Amino acid sequence: MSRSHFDSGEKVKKKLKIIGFLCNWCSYAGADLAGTSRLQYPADIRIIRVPCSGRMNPLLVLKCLQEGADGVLVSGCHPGDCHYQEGNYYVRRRMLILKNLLEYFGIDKRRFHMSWVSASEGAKWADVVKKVVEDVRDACEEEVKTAG
Amino acid sequence: MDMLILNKHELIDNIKSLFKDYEIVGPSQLDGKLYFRPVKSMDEVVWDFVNPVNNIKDFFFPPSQVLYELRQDRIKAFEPDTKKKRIILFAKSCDTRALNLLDKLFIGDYKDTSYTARRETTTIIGLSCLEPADRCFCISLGGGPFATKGMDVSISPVRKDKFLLHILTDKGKDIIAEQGTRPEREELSLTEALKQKAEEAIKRKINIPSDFFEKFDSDYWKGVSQACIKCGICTYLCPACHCFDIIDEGYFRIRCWDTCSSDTFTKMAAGEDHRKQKYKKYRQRIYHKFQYYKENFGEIACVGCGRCTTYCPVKMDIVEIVNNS
Amino acid sequence: MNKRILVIGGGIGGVQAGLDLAQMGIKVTLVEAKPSIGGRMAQLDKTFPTNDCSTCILSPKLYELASHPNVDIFSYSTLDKVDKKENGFQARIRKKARFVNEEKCTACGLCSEKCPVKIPDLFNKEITTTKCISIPYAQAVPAVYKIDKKHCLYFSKGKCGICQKVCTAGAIDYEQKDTIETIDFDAIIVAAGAEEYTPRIRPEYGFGIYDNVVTSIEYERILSASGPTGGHIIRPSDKTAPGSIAFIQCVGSRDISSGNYAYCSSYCCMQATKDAIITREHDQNACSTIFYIDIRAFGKDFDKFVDRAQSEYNVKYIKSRISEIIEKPKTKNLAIKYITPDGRINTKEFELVVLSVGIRIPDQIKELMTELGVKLSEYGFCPCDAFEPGITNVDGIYVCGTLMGPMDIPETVMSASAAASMAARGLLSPEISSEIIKEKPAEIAIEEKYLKIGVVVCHCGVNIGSVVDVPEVVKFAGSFRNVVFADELIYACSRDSIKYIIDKIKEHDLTRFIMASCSPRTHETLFKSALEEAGLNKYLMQMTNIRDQCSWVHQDNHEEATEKAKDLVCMAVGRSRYLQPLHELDSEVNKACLVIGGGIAGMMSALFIADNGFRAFLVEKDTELGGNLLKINYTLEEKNISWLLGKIRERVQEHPLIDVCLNTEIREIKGYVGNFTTNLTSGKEERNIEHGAVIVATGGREHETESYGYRDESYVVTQREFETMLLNKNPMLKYAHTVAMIQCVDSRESDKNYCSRVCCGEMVKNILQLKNDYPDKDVYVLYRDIRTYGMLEPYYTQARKTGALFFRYDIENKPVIQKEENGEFIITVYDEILRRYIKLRAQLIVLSVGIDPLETNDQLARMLKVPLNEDGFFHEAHVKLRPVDFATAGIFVSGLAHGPKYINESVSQAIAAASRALTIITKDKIRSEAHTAVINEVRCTGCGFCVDVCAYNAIEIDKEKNIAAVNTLMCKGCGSCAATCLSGAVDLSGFTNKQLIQEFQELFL
Amino acid sequence: MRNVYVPVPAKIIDIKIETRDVKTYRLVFEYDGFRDDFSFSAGQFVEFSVPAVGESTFCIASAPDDKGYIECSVKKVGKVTEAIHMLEVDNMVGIRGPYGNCFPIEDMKDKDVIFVGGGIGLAPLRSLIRQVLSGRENFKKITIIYGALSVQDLVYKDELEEWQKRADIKTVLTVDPGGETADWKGRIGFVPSVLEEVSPSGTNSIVITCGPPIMIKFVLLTLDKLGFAPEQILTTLEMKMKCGIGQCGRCNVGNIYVCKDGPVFTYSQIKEFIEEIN
Amino acid sequence: MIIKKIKTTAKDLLTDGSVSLIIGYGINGPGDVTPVFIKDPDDVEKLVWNDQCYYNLIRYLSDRDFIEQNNGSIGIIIKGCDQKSLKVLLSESQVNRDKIKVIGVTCKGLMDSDGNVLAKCEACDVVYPDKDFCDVIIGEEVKKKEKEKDFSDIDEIDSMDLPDRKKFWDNFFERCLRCYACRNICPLCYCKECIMDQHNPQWVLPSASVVGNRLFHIVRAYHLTGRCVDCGECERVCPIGMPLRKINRKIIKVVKERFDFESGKDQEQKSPLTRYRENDSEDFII
Repeated sequence: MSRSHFDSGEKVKKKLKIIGFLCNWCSYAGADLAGTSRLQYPADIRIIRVPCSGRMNPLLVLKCLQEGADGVLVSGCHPGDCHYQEGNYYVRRRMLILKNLLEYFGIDKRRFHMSWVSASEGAKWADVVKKVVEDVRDACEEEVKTAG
Repeated sequence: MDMLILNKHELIDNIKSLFKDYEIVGPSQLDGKLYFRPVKSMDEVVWDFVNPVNNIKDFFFPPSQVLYELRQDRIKAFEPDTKKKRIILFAKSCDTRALNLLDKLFIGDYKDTSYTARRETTTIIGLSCLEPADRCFCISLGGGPFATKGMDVSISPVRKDKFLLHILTDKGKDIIAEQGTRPEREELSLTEALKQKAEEAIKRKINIPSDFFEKFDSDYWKGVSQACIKCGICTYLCPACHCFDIIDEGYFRIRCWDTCSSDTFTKMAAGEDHRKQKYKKYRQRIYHKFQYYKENFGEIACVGCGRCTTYCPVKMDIVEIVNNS
Repeated sequence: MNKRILVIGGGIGGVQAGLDLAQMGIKVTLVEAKPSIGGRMAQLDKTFPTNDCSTCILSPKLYELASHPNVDIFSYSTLDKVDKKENGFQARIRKKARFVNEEKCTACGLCSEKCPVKIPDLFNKEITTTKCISIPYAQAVPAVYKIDKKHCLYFSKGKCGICQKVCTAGAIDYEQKDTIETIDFDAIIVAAGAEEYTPRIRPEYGFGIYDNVVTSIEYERILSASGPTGGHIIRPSDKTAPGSIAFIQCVGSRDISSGNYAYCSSYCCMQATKDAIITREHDQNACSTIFYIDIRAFGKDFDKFVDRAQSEYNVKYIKSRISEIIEKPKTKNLAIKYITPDGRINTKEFELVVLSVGIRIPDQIKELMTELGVKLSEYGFCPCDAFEPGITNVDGIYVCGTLMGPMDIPETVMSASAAASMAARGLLSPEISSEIIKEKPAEIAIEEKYLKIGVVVCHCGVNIGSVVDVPEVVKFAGSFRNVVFADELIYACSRDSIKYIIDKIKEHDLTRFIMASCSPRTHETLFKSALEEAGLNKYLMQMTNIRDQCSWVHQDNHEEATEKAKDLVCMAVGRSRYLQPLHELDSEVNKACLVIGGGIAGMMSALFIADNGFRAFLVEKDTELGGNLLKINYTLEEKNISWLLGKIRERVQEHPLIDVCLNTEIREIKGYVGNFTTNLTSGKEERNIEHGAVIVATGGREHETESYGYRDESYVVTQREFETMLLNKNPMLKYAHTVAMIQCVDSRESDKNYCSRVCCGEMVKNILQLKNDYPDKDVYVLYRDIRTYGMLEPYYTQARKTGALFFRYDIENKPVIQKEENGEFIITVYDEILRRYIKLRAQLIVLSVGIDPLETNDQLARMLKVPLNEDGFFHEAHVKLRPVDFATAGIFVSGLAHGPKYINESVSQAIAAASRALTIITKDKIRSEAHTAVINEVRCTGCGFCVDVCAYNAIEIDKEKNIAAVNTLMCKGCGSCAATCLSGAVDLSGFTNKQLIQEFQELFL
Repeated sequence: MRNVYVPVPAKIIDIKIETRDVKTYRLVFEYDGFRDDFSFSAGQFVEFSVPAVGESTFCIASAPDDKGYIECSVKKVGKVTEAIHMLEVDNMVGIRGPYGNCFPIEDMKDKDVIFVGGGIGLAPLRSLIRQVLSGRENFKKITIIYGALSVQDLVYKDELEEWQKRADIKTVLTVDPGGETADWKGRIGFVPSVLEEVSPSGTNSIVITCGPPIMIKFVLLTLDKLGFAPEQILTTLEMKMKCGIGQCGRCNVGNIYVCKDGPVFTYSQIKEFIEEIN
Repeated sequence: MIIKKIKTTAKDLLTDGSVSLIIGYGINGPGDVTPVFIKDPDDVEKLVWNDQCYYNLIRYLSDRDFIEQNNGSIGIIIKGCDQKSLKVLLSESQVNRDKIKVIGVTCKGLMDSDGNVLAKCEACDVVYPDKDFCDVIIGEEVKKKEKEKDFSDIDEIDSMDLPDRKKFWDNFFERCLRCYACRNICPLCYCKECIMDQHNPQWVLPSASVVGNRLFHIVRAYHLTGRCVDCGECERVCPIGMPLRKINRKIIKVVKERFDFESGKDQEQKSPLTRYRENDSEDFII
């Protein structure tokens, strides 16, 4: 771990390490479906399965960025679809605050994303990954540029 | 050793010439507050000031420093980069005296290499206090606004734009050019008058009661510590406080300041804590300074700079608390 | 206990019935003709009125069923013969040859990828093609491929055989034959479902003629993200996004011109509304128009859904029957000719037309029913008595779902649950526990062992191996601290491999195990059982998905895929170090159920609990059982309600297992699933009862209106009062030559914005009775929409035939009543056809006032910590799939407490609630989840945030210590509490902060 | 000049599972010079480093005569100990030390020596016991009283057995009531009461005790009853330490630093500050 | 006038035994206003009331050590702004309302050392504490000023370019000593073991460094979501002068705009993080 990782890498790496926290019931299943459908997307994402997106404490996201992840994605069921009734509603609020704070302190908001992907949205999952990877890469490049 | 009388511009020129070979640290404004911090030119340096927020211990015993990197296959020690020597400009007598206190600990039975290296490669130019602050009480602890202990060179004003330089060590000699004039009796007495005026301005005195040691178990401490919020301001801004923690951040082992007022200071892994209550923590700080340090090193670990009172979030006054104990 | 029930049909009805029975401890054999279970719900994109993703909510149920040890699924199977035997049946089940070995197929899909033959995709309604060897849809259960023999080159031409060549699992078996099993059953539940109407027989709709006319089910597939168009709404002719879409309602419903479809299919209005909303969500510019006769938004929260469609999604509703659809040759757009309410003919052009097709019973099911000896109605459905929904004329055969008549998902689920407890009667006993105890080796205490991790990387044939450099990953895995064993396997899920894994765990004294292979969603259970076999706690296994989420999605980049697989293994190693053995907690179950409310719902719930051999406490605050039914004399189907009610009351009161507590109020309910204690007070008497489940059947009440002068005028009455007048031949009727009925009084507007569902039927019932008794009297009906859904529609038609006149009014233009000096009423109403105000004269006005929730619901809801919806009715756990459950375990709802409904629906839901309660109280012990919230008492401050976010009421603040306490039995392990806690005092076992952190930290260290 | 905070690398050559939460690690220094020169006295401790986790203090449980290696017994309580428990043979760790004072073995000579230990508190005693046993002739009666929560929680089971077999030492083992197994042959009872039963003589004797605070508290009361003077009682204090060299300030009690001036104290020394640390 | 009433009230409460302790304002040795804790009715003369009484004394009500030491009934002198913190504490069941007597005092605004009215007082909307909330009210009733919340200071930072904003904050993070005065002075930071002090897992780098400090301040702010009442104590005590209110107010702004929530209004309020609306804004979600 580098002490400056949270401030982005020194140089833009060819491959990024983006951590995706996926809820077991929708997004993880959606990501599985992308696989079964053989949809191709960039290999920069590493998935961690959580029971519900509502399990996600903003601290986990922050810790992840601090440890050196280039970006973080949290993905859950669409509003109303939560397997645990309402977990995704709460996490939506928490992550909104987090996103605002990150941005306020000058962290590029493109490093942290949240998405709703249902079990039948394999294609959406592939698109989400593409977008997130692109965003994180842009954010990294921009930071290197401004850092000189 | 040597004494010199210099005009302000001569003094400035002398210091300016040092920028090339030295990193200069001096009192300088930042966001409306005064700090000792590295300066690029003399324009940044403030001449008339009381104690800045931080004190010069930061440059010997920094808030956090990497000690070494420890991996399965290697250990790599980190020593401070002392290739470029450092000059601390306009240190006040209280801060420099505190360094002498820290020396006893860090260059004692176990020599702290990074502290020692920084100490050896830093030259301290002190500046006398003309107008001490309301909360200063250095005299009662054996110091004074014009004291020179711990300085390599001391600067005292004679009159406007004219200074008396006292070169106290070889390190001091190295950085002050042969110039100016020798002080005359009149100039010395002018300085002496300023010194007396400054000393008179210090009204506060710490007065350790004779039964201070016996007071340890008194309920007094529970009462006076009530307002304390257990933050680290008094210890972190204190020039003589030196407690620290050793932690790992990734593979780096880091030494960082710690404070006896914190909840984690004496708490063990399993949760026991022999100094859990607030009054015990607060009492520890006072006794460590005024009793234990004296017993172990012969001196009280307080120099009377008044920072702890000034910056205390709830304005606990150490003088009052010790005096009334 | 060797009781076994046959469930015919693997749609949501069959699945629910199967699950309920299995959970009661009864063995279930489920036979499904299609290659996979899931039925029609699997084809839907979303569900109304919450727009939940259909697959998301269905899949867990399918997996749950498939993995339940009491359940055997025979997919792609048919019934050859069913014989009635003494105390049961014997069935011959034909398992048709798939030409793929179910045991060996890993569903890797390589065969399908390589298969050269394309055939129409039936699952996707032939909009697209699939391969000759295929699986219906990605999440299909069972995930086993099947060869379509008719199109297969191997079978037709004797050459090809590609699938066999590429299948590394050796699963292709061209020699496979149909197999036949003969099994004895105690009862049969037929949940065979229905099929959609094929509009080919109605050429005026242009279906099958014009490209851009599709059925609603085809449109569902087009909308589906995993459908043939990948979730892009495109029309068939030119694959462009249609900007204007017309939905045509009642195609094959309320229609006798093309067959016997006089009934209403019930769900199509809402389906069209839902599809129109989703369409708009996909494309902000798309405009949908729904051509309807009546908008039948009669369900809970349906009206609000329709309101939103209009106000937020720009969906237009046109009340009209369409006369013709004509295709514009160039654009392939469709011109719809329709009759406006005022009788003019209008034409409007659309880019896509969706026909909302109704349902009907297919011939093969009719044949099956005939074979079983079950009588069907003239429409092909299986009619049931109001008080015996699901019971057929054949003893031991029960029906549920759309076979009983058109219904949507929640009603199907309710009827399925109800069928379960009806079929289970006589098979259960409190002495026999329904929980499954599996013999397994004693568990090794890992605290006294070294931390040793084993890693197995699976090739999955070529699925992983051809993309990811498996040996490289194995080598990498072996380099980690604590990893003492790393190996690769071709198919880790094969029987031999599982045995190998067990051996290796024992040989190397492993205390953690990592499986790098496919998705834990499908295979975790299998590998977990291997750990159990080896004596390790099954939660010491960590799976990482290097197939579905790695090799399959990075096929073109072997290097990156390998790197990613290595990272994933690295993460799994990090996490596995912190895995701890977990144990489900057992708690004794009190084998009794409390039923709150002594109306028909409560009585039926209690009766079915007791009929199945379990104790029920029936608590009624009044002095007499019966509730609202005491005031109802007859219904459309049943002529003598009070006689039937009397019979039921008698049975309830005399049942030895039912403890009827009249004149009793509930003071307090404490406890949790399996262990409730309730304090009852009756006058000055007070007592505590103990029970394992609660059914809320408190009912509702007739709305008290102040509108239309009801308060002051004796000749303004409610439908219920009118019914009594008819029965008593009330002399007031003599003076009333003309009766005017006003529907939707106070309903479907501002503060009571829901439909009471039953008033239209009540109105029809009373018209028929009135006209029967007094044929000369005139009847006017002022209505907004006539909602005689399902099998009530023919009665409505009949009512119209009696000569009753129907006038539609608009909410903005409600009828106005004036009383003349002679006591007559003049009703002014705006007539849409004449486009002017008309005046009607009547001597008696009958108001349809609808149903209100009880005011006391709020108090009970707080006592039980269950929610109410905004109208004040109890809010079930899930509108579609858990219609009688609350989120809080062990508490169920039925009848009017849940929302307005007809008697037969209340009864069905009540029996369903009994069924759900039985799944709990049939067990000796109830088992908690393994992953549950854990409170660190040293850190907890008692702020109560966790309590507020727990959807299951599993956390309480211990008042004395002011810290939170988790009721492990109620906790479902979602982790919301852990994420909300600011002090880091709550953690979720199995997904602890440390485990999650270690998972990514290992990667960056 | 050597940086005092930098540990030297040591390799784990053996791990022994003592109980469900205690493991004993045998460490060998990597640098040849250090391996040969490292010497310590019983009672001293080392700072044990795990890369990327942190440092923790452990007394050396092996005897000064056990050349070539040292042993530390680690009870899993916190972050560092949890990480240590995940280490395996051949892993590298960092060691600083030895630090602190030691048991005054010279003062014990020609006296009765009584060891009273509880739980993991046997670890520092073990070092001394081994040393005393290797010069058995210099001491008079030797008594070892050791107890734990349960049979499972007794550490160094092999050595306990060995000591029990020896005729020249009296070894009394006990477990807390309820902690016994069916085949337990030792006593059942808390250490202080067993001590009272054994009732060693307070003349020309010295007691070394170590264990959980609650045990120490009652052992001291019992010893007082048995006529032991505070100077005759030695104990080793456990306290949160970081630097180990009397600088970081956290083990400061009164004018002493437990790490530097301790951890071995006589009861008469501790009496001065016992109030504060309890 | 006010001080006289404060003293007599305090004396009465102590004398009749309805409280055993009064927390109020007094003067320390060098003449600064400091919190005082009065048990003896004769000591009420130590109480003062002036424009330097900025301390939010509610802090002591959530100090476990303090409450353990003073387990009787406590009388506390509060300003209108302080009552908001008390309401939050009550809503989180951290204070036993029955064991405290709230003495509300009208506050005309506080001054900084240069004699300027504090920024938070400029925007004050609770000059006069709630009558039905306090047990005793001292001072004239002042009409409630309904003010539109002014977040122009926050908008100013929001409008900066990302790198500038980062620089702006990093300038402070470089100096932050992690003395935790901001945390410890906060009446709402009452955790038994702060997440910053937890080491297993270690959430945030514990030493003073830009990365760790930034994270600390993000977490601190997040933990005040829907709770911070903008009493400004953290900013006042920060030795390096970090504009902490600008962080807190950002959160207050977001919570107000997105969740339509204001903290400290009512003691029955539930944190916005434990509530939701189905149509909460989700413009940030893919």
